Amino acid sequence: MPRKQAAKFTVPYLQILAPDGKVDAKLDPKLPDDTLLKLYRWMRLARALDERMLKLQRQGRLGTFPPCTGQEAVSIPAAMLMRDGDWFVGAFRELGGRLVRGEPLTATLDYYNGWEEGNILPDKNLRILPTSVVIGCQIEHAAGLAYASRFKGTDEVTVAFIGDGGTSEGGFHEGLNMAGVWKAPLVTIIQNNQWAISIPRGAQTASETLAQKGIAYGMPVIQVDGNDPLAVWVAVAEAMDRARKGDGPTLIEAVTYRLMMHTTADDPTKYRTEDEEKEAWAREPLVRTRAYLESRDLWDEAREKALLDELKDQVDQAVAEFETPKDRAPDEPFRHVYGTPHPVIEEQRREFLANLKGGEGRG
Amino acid sequence: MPRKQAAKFTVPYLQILAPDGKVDAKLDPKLPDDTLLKLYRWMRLARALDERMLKLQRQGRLGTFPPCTGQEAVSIPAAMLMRDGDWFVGAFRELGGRLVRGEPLTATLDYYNGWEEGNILPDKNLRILPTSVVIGCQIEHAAGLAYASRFKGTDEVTVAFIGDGGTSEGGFHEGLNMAGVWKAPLVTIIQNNQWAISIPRGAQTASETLAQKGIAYGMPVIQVDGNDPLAVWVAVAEAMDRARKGDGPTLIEAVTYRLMMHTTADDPTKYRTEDEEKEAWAREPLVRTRAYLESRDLWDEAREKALLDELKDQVDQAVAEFETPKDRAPDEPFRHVYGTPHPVIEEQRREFLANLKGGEGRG
Amino acid sequence: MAKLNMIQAVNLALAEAMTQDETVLVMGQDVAVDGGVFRATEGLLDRFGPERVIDTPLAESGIVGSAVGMALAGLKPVAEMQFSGFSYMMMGQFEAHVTRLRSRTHGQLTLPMVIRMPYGGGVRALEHHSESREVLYAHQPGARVVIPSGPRNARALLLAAIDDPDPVVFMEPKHSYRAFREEVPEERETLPIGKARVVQEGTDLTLVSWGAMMRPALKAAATVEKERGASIEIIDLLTIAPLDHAAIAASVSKTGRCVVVQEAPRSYGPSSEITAVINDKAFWHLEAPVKRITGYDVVTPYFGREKTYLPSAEVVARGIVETLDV
Amino acid sequence: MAKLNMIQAVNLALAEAMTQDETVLVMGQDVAVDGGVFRATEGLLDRFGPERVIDTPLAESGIVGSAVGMALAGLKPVAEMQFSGFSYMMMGQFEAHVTRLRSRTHGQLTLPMVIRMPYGGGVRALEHHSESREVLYAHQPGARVVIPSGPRNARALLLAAIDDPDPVVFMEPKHSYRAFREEVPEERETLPIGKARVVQEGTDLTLVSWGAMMRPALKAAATVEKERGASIEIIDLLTIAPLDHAAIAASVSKTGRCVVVQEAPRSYGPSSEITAVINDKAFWHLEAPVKRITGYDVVTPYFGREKTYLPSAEVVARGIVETLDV
Ligand SMILES: Cc1ncc(C[n+]2csc(CCOP(=O)(O)OP(=O)(O)O)c2C)c(N)n1
Ligand SMILES: Cc1ncc(C[n+]2csc(CCOP(=O)(O)OP(=O)(O)O)c2C)c(N)n1
Ligand SMILES: [Mg+2]
Ligand SMILES: [Mg+2]
Repeated sequence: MPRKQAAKFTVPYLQILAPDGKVDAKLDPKLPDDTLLKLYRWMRLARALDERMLKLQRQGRLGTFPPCTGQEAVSIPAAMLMRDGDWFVGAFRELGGRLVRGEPLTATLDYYNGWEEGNILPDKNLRILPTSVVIGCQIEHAAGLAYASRFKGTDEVTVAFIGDGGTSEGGFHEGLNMAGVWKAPLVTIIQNNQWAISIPRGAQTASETLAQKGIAYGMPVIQVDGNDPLAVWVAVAEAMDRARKGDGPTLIEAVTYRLMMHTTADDPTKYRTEDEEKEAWAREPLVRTRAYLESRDLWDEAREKALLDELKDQVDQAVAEFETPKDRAPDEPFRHVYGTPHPVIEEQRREFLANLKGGEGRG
Repeated sequence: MPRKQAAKFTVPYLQILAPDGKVDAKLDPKLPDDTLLKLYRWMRLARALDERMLKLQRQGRLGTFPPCTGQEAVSIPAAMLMRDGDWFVGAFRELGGRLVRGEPLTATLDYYNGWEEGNILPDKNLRILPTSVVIGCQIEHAAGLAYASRFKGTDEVTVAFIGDGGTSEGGFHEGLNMAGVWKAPLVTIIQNNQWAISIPRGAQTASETLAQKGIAYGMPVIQVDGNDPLAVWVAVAEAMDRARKGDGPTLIEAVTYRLMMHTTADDPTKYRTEDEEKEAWAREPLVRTRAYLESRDLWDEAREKALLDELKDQVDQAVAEFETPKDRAPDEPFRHVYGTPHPVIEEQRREFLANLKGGEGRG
Repeated sequence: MAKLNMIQAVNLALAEAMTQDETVLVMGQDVAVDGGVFRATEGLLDRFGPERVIDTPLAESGIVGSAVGMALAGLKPVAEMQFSGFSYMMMGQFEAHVTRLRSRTHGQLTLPMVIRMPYGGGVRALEHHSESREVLYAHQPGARVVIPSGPRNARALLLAAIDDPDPVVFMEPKHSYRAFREEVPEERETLPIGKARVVQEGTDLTLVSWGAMMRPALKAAATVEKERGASIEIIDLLTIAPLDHAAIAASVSKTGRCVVVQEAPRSYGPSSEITAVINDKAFWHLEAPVKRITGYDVVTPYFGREKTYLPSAEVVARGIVETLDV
Repeated sequence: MAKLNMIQAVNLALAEAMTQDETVLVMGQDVAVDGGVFRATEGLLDRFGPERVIDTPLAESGIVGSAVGMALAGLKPVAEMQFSGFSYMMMGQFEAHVTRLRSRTHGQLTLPMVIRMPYGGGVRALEHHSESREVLYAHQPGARVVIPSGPRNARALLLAAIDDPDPVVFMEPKHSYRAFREEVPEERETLPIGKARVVQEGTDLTLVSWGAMMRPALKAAATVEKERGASIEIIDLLTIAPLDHAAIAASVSKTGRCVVVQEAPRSYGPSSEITAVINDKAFWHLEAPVKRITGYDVVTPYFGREKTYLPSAEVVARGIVETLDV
């Protein structure tokens, strides 16, 4: 039967830098040399820290953490595009972006070793929200942050991240719907790394792309190769532009891959094949970025080695600092229940301290 | 920049019977006469009960309730298409559909007069879920019901309803996403009546249509004129077919209008104009359905009058039965906390009964 | 001085706070154009505009979650849950973020925000519109739970809640919205959060309650005083988390007897906590067991059976007499 | 007889229930292919297939809400919340439907379903993986809350929970998952839901606990018995809602003294309810105030400070001694 159309939509796809390092000349944003060099440096740093953390964890020197290896090309370009005053709202697999925004390496280490101190930034104005372990909540926060930026008449942008699994949560839906209604300056990036612990992308949702979920909120959407930092760069830059101009939110799906285990407590051999992982390694972002730099004569083996040495030093130093014994008050939690003291909390603090002294039990 | 397409979508629109009663001959499903007559009768009955309930409420003989006037063409065709064994999962504005499925008029009256007894069906196998006052939850129930039907190897279908406002809730999202993944036999109908209490459709979401929200879950979608029972009929029949064949869920947006107040506690003059309401009355479903019947020589003024008289009797009788004093045990709630007795509840029940006797306080 | 009912007092406090502080926003379902389903936010849209009085989509978690974002950005959102019965949709945000951001960052990030919600029974409403579940919020460290009992303290406490550096759940007993009027002073008045109020001093028994139950409690006390010449000390908790242990302990230490009146189901309800606090801090003064007069551990009945479910002045009076007679 | 740890016992009960009854389903995040992040559902997919062992999308409300639908359709879903810390996302479904469908329809519709969730601290986990918030479920009439303390009772109670005609929240103390092994009989064994267990009889003091805290409680009791020759009666609640008043009252009426050990924050915690029950039903037998040894009213600290936060056997022992010395 012939029917009318109420609406129609397309989901564009963007890849600029192919896995082999070949660039699509027509799409190449032609970033300045120093930008590209910085980009690569950040990616290498995130990788180096991630690898070190895995070692530390295996040696019992760090708690459980979710490795980010393979996803450097998503949060790093996005963070590099951000300005002072913008809000960075991560899920928990944006190590690179956090570093770019100014989170100290030691904070990351502290956080994953069970210390709230890891959430304290050298400067509150860095505007990096602490990790939202509870998935989905951060998108609602991001909508509110973006509302506030618009409310204050600034051109600040909020950049939020969520995983492919996270798109199934109600919070993703409620937050993005509000951002849509508010035309809030929000750029939301789905890190589609194909897995939510053991649940593959295909079992998470029946939608052909994750980008198209933005159609539900009336916002522009795009799917990009998330292992291609140039594609991410271009898509995020466009979305930010729109947001800063008051044209509202964008949803970006970055297609990437979680090359390591979900967290160090996870064993991916239970649910995926080595072949799949091997294929994914062939598409990982660092190799192609380096190839691109080399094709632009910006990089060679010697520079690579120098960089790796330098980053190793940087990570060594952070680990050393992290492992230097600190004098951390055991009763800290009692100081931060409320901003003003209350007798019930004070009484319990005294009890806590007495218990601490009274025996090893609470010590 | 030339970009590839990852996916593309259209949202079809269907109207068969125009507000003036003209039918689009190419699209007309040519329903049998008796089906059409039943359809009209159900619509008239729902309208009659709705109007009576409003009077009763205004006279203090009924509690707060949400009138359904104007939305008869949505739930009634859907319910008529349902078979034994199918599940009817309403929000709270599906009076007509409930009646079609077999909910007694007295149950509706009891329910809105503060009695759980109104949720008890003459036969549990009618498979009408009680009203879900908490918006969004019912879509998750529906996904589970539909899963169960598939699990059991039946061709049962679940038909669920939600309002335009309800589409903003996380439950809508989580339920539909699961139904999509499960290819569950679920037909979800959004009654887009333009308002969620005082919030207009445009302030609820930035999406151009509500139907397109189904794109997020990879399911077929369609927008229909929800004041056109033929369009609803055709869209629901197609969706049910798909569901029964194992081809998964569908999302239907039925565009209609809430002609009355949100509930009897609401005053719509605070937020919308009389002009808007007047225009909406010109599109309401009963008039056009009658016109269509007349054009098919199935109806005339005499038959109309006879029907109205008959329905008045039916409603009168239900109201009389509803208002006949019943002996309802005050301690009923204590019997249904659990299916097996527990001393704590029994002890409190004795206390309750003693308090009842002890004074008017609990009586 | 004006005689206001509680809904007017709430409205007044919101308007005052918004006038004083441009970062205060009001948000929720139907709070703007409609003025709120109970009219708590009536007139605010006209005075403060749609950027500060926000009609949101139908999404409780989104409302609270986005309010968290706004508060992080330096605004002071006052978010309304249309009824407490729908507030559980935001429990994830509440537990994970509202209560935690200060502690998580050792005070670097804070959330000055208020979540208002009408709660409790007695208005012949539909299902889910009549529950008392204050414990679900009170048990969670990091937020405060405030419950006014009348127009004057509602206004003073709501202003204090908006001033507070931390999240406050402000539960409004909807049965009291239009039940009575009180003089509400013209000048700004606040009450300290975390402090109970001794409504009336007495020596024979301590009667503790909060919210809408203060009315039957007061009525019962008056009856028993008249009939028995007993001297009853009455405490209105006003804040239920954190609880004012000192006020409860001091009073029960003096009177030796205590009756607590609560609308919520009995088990794991606030009166259990109050009993435990008395056990801790006034045990040796007790001359009778603490008497809990409460809703029952049943699913809140629809309004056809509501009246028999809610504690009445008569039942409270009998409880007081029983406790005096021990 | 096999020596199993608690996670194996849970796994055994699930397999047994699924074998006996084809309507039993297991669903949740990572429960199928992965076998559960704690391996509670290991092997079930292979034995019972993907229609009965369902890897769901990441959506707690959707999991519980769709389980409600399945239960309405005559199936018996056992839904897993990966950690209790994420279960609050489904509080709306829980309050509005899980606890109410029976009451709403006077028993015409019922929900035989189980919601399993690991809870509690002690495993050096990330934020939100260590809380004890059993009260949020226990305060809501209409569902039962069961908390096993060891492999054998975990298996017996989980089987009983699946048999139960009503929804059961089954909270598994994750610290005990692999902490110790017990003989678990080969034949099917259930324990009645709603009944506490007297682990050990005694005359001088009643020690009440549940879940993971049973371990420090037992250790403390042994220490004090040895050091002081005291005779301690120990109660393992096993079900916390509805609570076994009779068992608590009988014991405290005999001993006159009581210590309750709880991991949750103190205020509005289970030990407050237990204290209130004792106040109601054993007041005249009390020779000392009930002592609550609990987590503190602070946001659960990250694992760097976790050990100092959790009640230890030493602190429990001191509490017992103090209470004996009153
Ligand atoms: C609300 C909520 N439910 C469950 C979890 C447990 N959990 C942690 S990570 C994870 C999978 C997340 O998948 P995805 O969103 O794709 O992010 P990724 O881990 O791949 O980066 C789950 C289920 C959680 N943290 N929050
Ligand atoms: C979770 C939840 N939040 C809020 C409410 C209060 N409420 C009842 S109806 C309604 C508006 C519903 O709008 P819509 O979904 O469009 O349905 P309609 O009333 O138009 O049929 C609201 C906000 C509710 N019932 N449930
Ligand atoms: Mg993922
Ligand atoms: Mg509507």
